[in-house]
Amino acid sequence: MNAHSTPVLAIDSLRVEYPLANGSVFTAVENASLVIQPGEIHALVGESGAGKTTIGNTVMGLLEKPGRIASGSIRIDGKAFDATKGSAAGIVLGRDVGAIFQDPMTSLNPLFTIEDQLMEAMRFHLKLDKAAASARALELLESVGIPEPRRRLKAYPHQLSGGQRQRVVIAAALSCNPKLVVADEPTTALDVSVQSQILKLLRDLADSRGIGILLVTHNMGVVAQIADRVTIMHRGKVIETGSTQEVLRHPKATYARALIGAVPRIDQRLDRFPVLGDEGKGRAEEARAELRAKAERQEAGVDEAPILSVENLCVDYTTSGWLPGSAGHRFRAVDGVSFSVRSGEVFGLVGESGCGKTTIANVVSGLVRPTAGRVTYRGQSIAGEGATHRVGPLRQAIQMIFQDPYSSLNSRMRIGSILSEPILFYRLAGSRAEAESDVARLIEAVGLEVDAAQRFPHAFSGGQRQRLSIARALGARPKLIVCDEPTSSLDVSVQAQILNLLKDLRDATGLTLLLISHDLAVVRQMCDRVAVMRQGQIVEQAESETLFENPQHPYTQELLSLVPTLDRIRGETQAA
Amino acid sequence: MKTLASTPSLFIRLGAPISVILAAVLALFLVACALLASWIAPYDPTDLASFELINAELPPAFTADGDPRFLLGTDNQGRDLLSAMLYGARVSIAIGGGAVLLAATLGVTLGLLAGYFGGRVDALIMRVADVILSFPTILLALLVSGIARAIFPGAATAEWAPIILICAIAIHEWVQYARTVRAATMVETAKDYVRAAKVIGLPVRRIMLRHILPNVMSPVLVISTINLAAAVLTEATLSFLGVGMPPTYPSLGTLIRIGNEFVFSGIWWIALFPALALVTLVLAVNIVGDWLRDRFNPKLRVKR
Amino acid sequence: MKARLFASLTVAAGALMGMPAEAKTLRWASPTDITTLDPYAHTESFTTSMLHHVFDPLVRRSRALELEPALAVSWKTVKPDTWRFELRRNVKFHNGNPFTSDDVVASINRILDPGARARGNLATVVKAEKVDDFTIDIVTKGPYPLLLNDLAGIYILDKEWMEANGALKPGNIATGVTTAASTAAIGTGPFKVESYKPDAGTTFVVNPEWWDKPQHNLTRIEFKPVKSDATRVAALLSGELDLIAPAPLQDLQRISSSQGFKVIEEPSLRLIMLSLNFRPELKAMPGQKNPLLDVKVRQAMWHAIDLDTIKKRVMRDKSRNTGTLVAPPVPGYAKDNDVPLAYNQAKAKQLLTEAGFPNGFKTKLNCPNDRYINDEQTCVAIASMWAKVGIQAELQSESRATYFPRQDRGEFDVSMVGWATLPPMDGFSVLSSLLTEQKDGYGGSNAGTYSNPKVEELTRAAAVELDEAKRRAMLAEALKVAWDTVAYIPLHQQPVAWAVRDGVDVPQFPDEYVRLWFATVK
Amino acid sequence: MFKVLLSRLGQAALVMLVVSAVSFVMFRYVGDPVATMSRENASVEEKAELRRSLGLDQPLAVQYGRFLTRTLSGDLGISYRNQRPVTALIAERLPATLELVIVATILSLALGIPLGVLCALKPDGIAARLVQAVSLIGISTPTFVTGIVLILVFAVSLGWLPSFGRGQVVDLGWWSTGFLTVSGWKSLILPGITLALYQLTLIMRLVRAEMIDVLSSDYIRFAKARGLPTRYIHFRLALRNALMPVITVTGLQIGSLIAFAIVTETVFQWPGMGLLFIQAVSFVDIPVMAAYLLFVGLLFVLINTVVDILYAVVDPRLRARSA
Repeated sequence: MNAHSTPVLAIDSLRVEYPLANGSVFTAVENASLVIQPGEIHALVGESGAGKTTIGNTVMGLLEKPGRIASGSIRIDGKAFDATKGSAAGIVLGRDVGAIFQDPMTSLNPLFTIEDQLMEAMRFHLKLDKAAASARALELLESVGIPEPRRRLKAYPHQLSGGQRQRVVIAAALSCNPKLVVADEPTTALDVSVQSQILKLLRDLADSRGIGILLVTHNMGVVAQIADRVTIMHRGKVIETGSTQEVLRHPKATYARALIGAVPRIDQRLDRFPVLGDEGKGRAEEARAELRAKAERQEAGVDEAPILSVENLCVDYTTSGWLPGSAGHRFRAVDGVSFSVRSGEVFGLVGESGCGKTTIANVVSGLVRPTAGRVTYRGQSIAGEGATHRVGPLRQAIQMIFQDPYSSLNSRMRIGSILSEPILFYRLAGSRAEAESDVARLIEAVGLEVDAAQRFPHAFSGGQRQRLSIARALGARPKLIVCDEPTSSLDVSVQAQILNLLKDLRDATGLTLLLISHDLAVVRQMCDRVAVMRQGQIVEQAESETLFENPQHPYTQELLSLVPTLDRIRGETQAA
Repeated sequence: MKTLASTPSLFIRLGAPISVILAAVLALFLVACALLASWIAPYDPTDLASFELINAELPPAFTADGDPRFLLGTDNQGRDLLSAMLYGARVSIAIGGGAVLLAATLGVTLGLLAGYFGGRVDALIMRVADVILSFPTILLALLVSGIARAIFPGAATAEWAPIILICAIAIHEWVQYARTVRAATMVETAKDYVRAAKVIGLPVRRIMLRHILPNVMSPVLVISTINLAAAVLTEATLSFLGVGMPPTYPSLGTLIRIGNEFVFSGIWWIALFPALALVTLVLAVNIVGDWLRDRFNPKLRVKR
Repeated sequence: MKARLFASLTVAAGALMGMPAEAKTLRWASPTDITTLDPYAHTESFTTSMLHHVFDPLVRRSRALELEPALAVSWKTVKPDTWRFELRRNVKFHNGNPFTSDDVVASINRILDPGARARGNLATVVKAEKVDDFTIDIVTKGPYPLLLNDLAGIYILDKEWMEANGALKPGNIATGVTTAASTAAIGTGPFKVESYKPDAGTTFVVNPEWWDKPQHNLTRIEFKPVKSDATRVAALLSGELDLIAPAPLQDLQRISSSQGFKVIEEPSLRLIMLSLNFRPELKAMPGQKNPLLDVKVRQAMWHAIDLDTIKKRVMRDKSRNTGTLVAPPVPGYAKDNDVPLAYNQAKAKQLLTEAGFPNGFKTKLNCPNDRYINDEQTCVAIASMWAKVGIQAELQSESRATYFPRQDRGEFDVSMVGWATLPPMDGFSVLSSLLTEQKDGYGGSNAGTYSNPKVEELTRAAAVELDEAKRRAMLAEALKVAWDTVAYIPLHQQPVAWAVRDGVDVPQFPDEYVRLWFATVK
Repeated sequence: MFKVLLSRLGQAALVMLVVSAVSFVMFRYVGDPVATMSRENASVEEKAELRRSLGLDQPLAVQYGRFLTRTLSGDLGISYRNQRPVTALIAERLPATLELVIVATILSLALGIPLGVLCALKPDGIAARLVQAVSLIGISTPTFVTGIVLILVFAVSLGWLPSFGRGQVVDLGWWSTGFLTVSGWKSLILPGITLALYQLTLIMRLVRAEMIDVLSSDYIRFAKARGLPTRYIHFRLALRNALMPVITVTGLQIGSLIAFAIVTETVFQWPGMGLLFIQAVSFVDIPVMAAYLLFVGLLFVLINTVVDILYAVVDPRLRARSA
């Protein structure tokens, strides 16, 4: 790397504003500066609302009205760039700046072939004729590692897998030999294994072609794996900037420290996540104790007999044709899965998307009926063979919390009604007043203020909603809670709080948790025992520590090696 | 009345442009006038004893030959045109509103069932909807009223015609509700709050009515506004074609049909005023509906 | 296919270039269409008048509406019940076939068929017999004074053509029987049918070989049914039509004040009246005594109608108020009978009180909305006037298509009837159809079941009375009884109002027939 | 492709089955044929005989079966009012309506697409606002009022165009066309505009909505990020995506227009199927009503099938799924 060459991107004191309908102004980015040298990957990280995407869009010339640049400058390859117009003297967007978007499923036009979409930029920017453009398109596909590139040229986007589409998007970004590529969350929509390939590809491009890459992401692991330098943003402001190693290992700013501390580690298990601020301990603990007293528990402590046992579970999905008799397509989502959960433990189910883990959660909580096998709760069949219609205490015993905090609360109901619904339905309170006081206890137990009951869900942030979702599940006084990806749509600092809350609740009330997650680090931090799933089957099942320290199955090993984590930081691994 | 008065402020809160607020006020004013016809109309045009043939075809009061008793003149029967229009608007709005209500009730119910249960229930309801959709509103409405008249001679009377018109219009309109609500219900059913309700074990009825229904209502309201305008137009068209309201109990469409016979005779007001009233009413409702659609259709909202 | 296309294009080109210089085309419109081309399959007077352009009867109406020889040149009664007709020679049908007595016999047999809808138009005829090629005998049920009147409406068809096309049996629009004659008309008349498209239009071209000397100068008639009054007037004013018949009353003022157009009008033979229900109960008040059975009630209803205002406002002063059931030119008319009961609300209320209905009563009032001039409007006006004396009339108006069958089935209390005594143009038809009980072929349109022994007696006597003066006296007497007993409430005599562009000369007739063989176009 | 087509055909068959059942029920039960067809004073025996000869004493399924066979062989009965076979009547009226609908469709597409694009690209421009306002007035004005106004202005006051009918038509085989004469074209203008106005607004609004939607999609943003010229993005990329649903809607609308023509044909006395139908309704001419229903159903199903196939041809996603 030549430190004295012209930086491909230099942002200086950038301020981006959105005038609001009521006349005030929302500042999305304030006084942001950063510099990217050729061949350098510069990560822009932060939680949602940090302003990182706004910077990405501004550099791509996609800052949309009424957004405007209030002050500051952007220079691309040393030339001043007018982001509102999307132009700069001597700089052509698309030729000198390439773009990679988050979701490869939607960034390609479904009506045109891959070849069409690769060629158009070259024909406009490089004035290539059709044959030359086509030849170059083929070359590009080869260079991004798409198998059978000649055939893929004539394909339409929908005929490619997600990873292949993202490679096509990268190829399109590279088509005119850009100096700078802006990659906005390029791997967020992808599975771990594909993610790792795409990240390698990006690293190669930077190294071999000397392209500067602005990598916008929220994933610290990704940053650690490929970035040279990193800038941490929070609420539109740059918090800290520096080399990846320096920032990740020794963050100076408080926020940066908290943020990095909140990232679950895969290499070691911590008791709690370090989080910023106080979590309303006092009141919450009292409330939890009260809850625990109310739930008439038969026995305390970890019970050796399994509370839940899944035996040979199979689930088929059929897409039925609309005419009677026309056999639909059959798909086996879960294929002979057996495991058991002991009372009081946290059991983890982990796997990539589509492996069947959510289906199992649905079967356990009674949302889906199994095709074969059965599920028993304390020896009583609750799904599959011998299962009766689940009513009363059996229903009550197993509750669930969900992935998306924005859709898991009915936006047309007040929090009070949402939380009291299970209480009233299961007749856990003698009167409405008693139900109301129970609701108040629940709200306190998850660390919120009691007046939340009067409000509607939209008044709460994602993390708060997830707390309320947990409160609702607790309201039924369950013995087992199925947690389906409870933190995967949350920012990392919020995730840490929610995971802490779950741990605290488990400790306080002796709950059993079945945790479904794709995130190995989260599983390691939370679970006592873990089962790894692939394509509807469990490939490995073990005590958590055993599994992470000494994985037996090659798939588990592969997964563990691919996950980008903070403990493997670029530069360090090379050094080590 | 309270809701009527508070609606404009609601629109202001929703950030509606001034034209939409004006249209909403105008629409409410027209609807209020029509609903209050029996109090504010100078005469009762449905009372046959109240008008004199001798007063027929008097021009509006503001013209040279006008009679001050009749602000907008009289029709060919000597009815006060303003009164006839107020009552006519009431009939039109009642039929339009009735049709929308019936269609919405039917469509929302079927849409909820289809969307929630899926499978055969869904297939059955949606196939019926497809068949109905194969025929445009106006044709189905004509068929229904035509058949009703053929098998039931009383179908054209003032008591029965509105009911038949309501059914004739609603038989097509419910499909749109059913489809929209079905799609929305499918989306909502897959959402976690419904899964949560299922995990609690709430009965299906309660899940559908308490949880899903309120969440699928905003498109229903938007459709209803636009459909109200459409239903009023359909009623007017049917009346114009002569299978709508009888002349003794005219709707705006019937008035235009009657007036149309006189447009070349220099008796322009019988057709013009009802036509203006109809277009104004429908336009005002459409402006509001159009804005609501843009407002509540996330597809059309400008993304940040 | 190519050849056909070419041929069509040639035709099109011809059409574009227009007709030869001497061509005189009359384009006109009326609200109704020709129902069928089979003259025996229907009883509609409009269709009858249209088909008269194509067919000739044995005797026809002159320009003065007198009966005059047509396909028959002379006639005499050989016996009281047998008439002998001498037929015209050298007459050819449109297809070139010669006209002979065989055609007449086949035609009369065809209408005598029980399946013929128009069977009633020749009710008294028993049979027709060929005497020689140009002489025939017609036998009636007994002495029958109106045979010639009846025959004026019976058109003669070509026997060979009917045989060749299987049309010897008549069609019937009521039963849906159709034959080749339903869509093809081969007659001897002044015009030939060039094309017939229901609801789209019918085109006639002149028959150059017509046996009579034409009084018209037309080469072509283009007829289009245009139901909407407004459209018809617009088409006339914009020059797309030469004649509209009828012209809407409300537009006459505007048309006559427009440059280049004029309105022609005269009173029609058609009288509009209200038929009353004489059954024991009214449909509107089941289970109660029918108030209409009391003559005072009927008189009250008559007194309550302000005929002058209806004439002035609804009929735009174009109608004539009437008190009797036949129009002045028709045999049987008597000026003494023609006195409507005066408009008098107080009198009406008093009569109702006397009859025991001080607060009035409820009845139904049914009207067509597409048959008579401003029919619906007239009914609304009457309902409004009755309401002022306490008679609550529930008005229902509907299309003629459903109205008349329901009227025939006796489903109405008070309903509108129009009667023009056509085709015989004689007051006897009022007696035989409207005033007599339904038996022996009488009382066919007596929907309200009016019955009076004196009228029954007079009707039967008049039917066989060959002395014209005596016969007319009988008719007048019967109509006097009808007036006294308020058998019907007569309203007015309809006007015939047409509108033409300048240069078109069309004579008008009180029977509302359009006779374009008297028309000239400049 | 095969699968799409097959399921389409299945659905089409279903629709036609339902429609034919409705039309059979109308035929059979609305307006008792015996009451309509027998003479007023027919005896009980005569009526029974007529009932037998019409086959009305047979089981319902048999009657329906016969109705289907009759219908499939093209025999739809005789019109009560016109005394002609209904099939012939419809064949006679079809060209008039189709020509009107074709003109209206072309007019509405030719104007609706550009206007819709205009409104989507410059949503705040004066032209777009004007077009939007006019289109709102357009959909708020009933067709018959538009028609009457057009007649008043262009036929009566100005005398430029005819107020009713088809003008001079030329027979090409059984098809009578107004496209070959000046008066035919003149006659088409006013009813064509009247009918098109309704559809024009619809297409315009659809194009606008789709275009706005497509313009905010990721692949258009991606295209912008690649620096492609705006004109190219709007008209070559976005328009193509935005027009996909227009195909479906236009197809559906052709069906609607045929029925919607009822009003236009009434106002302009246009001798098409709509006029035939409205007259049948007021005359309770059940065979014509039933046949019209069947016919519109068939037409709709045909159009829909064609549209679906077309869609499958145009949209690579569907093309691939069926391949």
